[in-house]
Amino acid sequence: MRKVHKGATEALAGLLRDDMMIMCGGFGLCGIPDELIDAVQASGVKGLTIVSNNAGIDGVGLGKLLETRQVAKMISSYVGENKEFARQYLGGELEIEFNPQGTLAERIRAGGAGIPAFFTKTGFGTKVAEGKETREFDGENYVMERGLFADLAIVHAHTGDTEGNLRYRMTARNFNPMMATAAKVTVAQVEHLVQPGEIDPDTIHTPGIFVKRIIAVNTGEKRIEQRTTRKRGDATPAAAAGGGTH
Amino acid sequence: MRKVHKGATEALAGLLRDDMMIMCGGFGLCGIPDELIDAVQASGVKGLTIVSNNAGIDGVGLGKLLETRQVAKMISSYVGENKEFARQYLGGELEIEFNPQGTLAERIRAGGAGIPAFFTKTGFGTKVAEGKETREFDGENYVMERGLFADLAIVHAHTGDTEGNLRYRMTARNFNPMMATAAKVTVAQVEHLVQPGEIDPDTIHTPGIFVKRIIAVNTGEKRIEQRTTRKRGDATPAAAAGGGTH
Amino acid sequence: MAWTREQMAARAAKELEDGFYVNLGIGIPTLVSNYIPDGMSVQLQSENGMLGMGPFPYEGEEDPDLINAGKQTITALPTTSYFSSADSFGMIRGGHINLSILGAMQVAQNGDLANWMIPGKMVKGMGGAMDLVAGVKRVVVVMEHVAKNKDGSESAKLLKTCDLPLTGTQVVDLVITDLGVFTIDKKGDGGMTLIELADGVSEEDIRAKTEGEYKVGLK
Amino acid sequence: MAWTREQMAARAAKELEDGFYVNLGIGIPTLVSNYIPDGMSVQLQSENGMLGMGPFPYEGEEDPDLINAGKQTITALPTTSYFSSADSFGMIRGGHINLSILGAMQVAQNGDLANWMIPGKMVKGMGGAMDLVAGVKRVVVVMEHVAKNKDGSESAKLLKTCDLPLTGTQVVDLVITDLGVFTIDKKGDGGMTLIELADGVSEEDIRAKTEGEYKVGLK
Repeated sequence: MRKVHKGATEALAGLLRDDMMIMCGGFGLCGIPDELIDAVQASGVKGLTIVSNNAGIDGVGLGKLLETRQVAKMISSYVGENKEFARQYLGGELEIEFNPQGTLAERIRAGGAGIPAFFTKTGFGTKVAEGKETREFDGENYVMERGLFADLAIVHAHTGDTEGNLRYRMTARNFNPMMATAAKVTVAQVEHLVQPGEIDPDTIHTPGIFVKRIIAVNTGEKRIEQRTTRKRGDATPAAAAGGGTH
Repeated sequence: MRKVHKGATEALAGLLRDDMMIMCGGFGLCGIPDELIDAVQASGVKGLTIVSNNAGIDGVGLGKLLETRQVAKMISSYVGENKEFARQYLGGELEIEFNPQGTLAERIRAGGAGIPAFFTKTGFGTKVAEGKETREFDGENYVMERGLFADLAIVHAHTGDTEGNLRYRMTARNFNPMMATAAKVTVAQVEHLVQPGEIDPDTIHTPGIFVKRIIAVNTGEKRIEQRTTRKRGDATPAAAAGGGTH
Repeated sequence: MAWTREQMAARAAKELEDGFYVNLGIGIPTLVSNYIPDGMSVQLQSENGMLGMGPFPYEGEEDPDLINAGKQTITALPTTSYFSSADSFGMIRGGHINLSILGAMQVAQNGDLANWMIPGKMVKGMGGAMDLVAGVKRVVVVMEHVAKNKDGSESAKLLKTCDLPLTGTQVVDLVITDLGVFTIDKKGDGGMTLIELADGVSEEDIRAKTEGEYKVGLK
Repeated sequence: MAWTREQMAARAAKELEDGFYVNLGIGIPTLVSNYIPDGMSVQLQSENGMLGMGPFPYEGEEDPDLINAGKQTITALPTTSYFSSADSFGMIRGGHINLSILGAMQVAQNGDLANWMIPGKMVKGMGGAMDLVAGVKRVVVVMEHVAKNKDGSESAKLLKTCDLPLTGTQVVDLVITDLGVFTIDKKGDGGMTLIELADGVSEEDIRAKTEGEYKVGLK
């Protein structure tokens, strides 16, 4: 039970300072640690470097930290759909380092797994490779990318036990598992806090060793960024919905 | 259902040839694809390079392929407890490339994930680093290791569906998930073959994309390498059993 | 005359094969899922961490935890599996996805692709596009043959060399436009070849709107 | 007089702290689990893919799918999680395990460790030992102070330089032998320091059986 905290503010106590690097799980608004983001906002820390695939939308998720100018730099793969972000970025107030989404995911995974650098085909011959070492292996060209390790990771899971074991739900998993491994301290918010043994140990996505503090959150209604539906009785429902590269 | 085959021989039909590289899941005798190994033995292919953490024991698991001299080289981390192995190795009939266990696991994971090379602290300054590139990152020394990708991977899972989605059980997971990703063709044997949808999609360890062929096996009694027990009513049962580095 | 968006999607669907695992980009590529032939098993990957993507949900059945890479609500299928972003891009980078169909701003005759930024405009990021084009076995671009500029003029999109920042070098295998279909020998020196004409389109129509060099090998 | 195996294990257990995640090697390190103080939460990792390792099973309750890294049948606990070998060694290499307690053939005064091969003898492999010593935050060696040779003579195991092939360079933080306890400043130039004597052992006894140089800083 030592890992369990009462709320987001208490769970982050002593962990926040200006100019730190924070990893923040989620893809779009799916699987974001919203209450922990709120607590970071309330703390007033600034000059943050945020590692997150996206930057939230105006007034939601990381969009909140942007509104209060607490972010100095984002390391992300896609930051569309956010006017405040665009304003600060175009005004030179905010630095952004774009990483291809898979490179970002792998850099985080590498950071957590003690791998300081690895090679990937992704981005060879593009702006992403500028200033980076490139190398040929077996006739193919690769770029060297570095592992990422943060001061703090904040993640969201569906279920967690008091030992810190976590299980994610559907596509809300996304960046959360790697980020949980790639920071000095990881704080998790979970929708369902249970006792050890209640999660089938074969189905735990993040072993408790990675989670230092955990809180239960009251999810209420989760936000949906793009509500897309089909009508009942559609003659030819799409075989599948479209993807994207965001 | 196109992935489902009737038995191990049929599942390996057309996939075996002399001098190929085969990855074989399992740790000790735990989670080994025994029926598929038997079918490789029966096929008579030889000159094999086998990537497997261990080499089985005499007459069990990969020990069978050693008895019939079908293996030219092993890439492993620990090969104790196998007299036939020792005999062939000391007699110069068998080549062995020892990899630290974590390096072996990561090389396989890298091969499956399109990463041709990565850096690790493991083995720096030891025989393992001889002939390999070393490099300093942030004041620490690392060795460059290459990804591994085989012609064929044979793996064992507890449950699989006809789409090839797999779930492993307890420590029988071990090397199986990475190996399933790191070969041109992966063939899985499963104890329970079910229909798509019967495995909770949040708990699938190996997505079906990695599995080309699948068979149901009749496990019968699985072998135990080191049967260790405690007596009921032990005054002070060990808080936990010992580990090891095999 | 030229192909409609639907016709382009239908043409792209001919690149599908039974048992394929496919990643579809946003826009026209999304429509390809409507043209998967009956009886053909094709599993769609969504790079945010899902294989076996189902159709949009019925109204009222949207699940905030179940979205695709375009952040749209979707549904699961019996074949579905979920995984992390690292595992998803391991799958992509490792060459396990058979086919990626995506849009483009420009394609060069050597297979270079540009689809993520226009200098001087707000850059939103490349998302997973660079990983997809570098990692997926076969890359099919579906796009309008020319770009329409604000002043009403047209700019070629099939070029000798892309002038926009690249998403990937030598990555495109096939280009489907509203006017026709081109193959590209991306790893060799075979260049670009026009293999099909859209309904009512002549080779001269295409020649006038294509800056890149190509051979003609109509099927 | 000297410490027994049980006493050495009990001494090693003093290195445990509440909330620690620990990997124990085979032999004496295994016994350390018997000395975890009541009320202290310590989770044991088994590098074949398990956190929260429980005791040996009761007779008749062995499960072939549940073994430790020594291939012994074990049991699970309510805290248990299972994972792949890649994830297990990611955990180890990434520095997430607080403490590794393992045996050694030789330790040098700079923290070099040798415990996996003897030239001329059948080499069984390093297993996970190289990963553990390189990756775990703190490495404690528990071993006999000297090796007993077949002819009855003794060889020092705490050396200026290891002559056996190394498992890791500058990796050992603490050495517990049957005669005493030494700290090693593995990343700095503080060298090796004798900090404790076993019951009935004198500093002279240790001096006679130690080849490596050390300072004396008895607590």
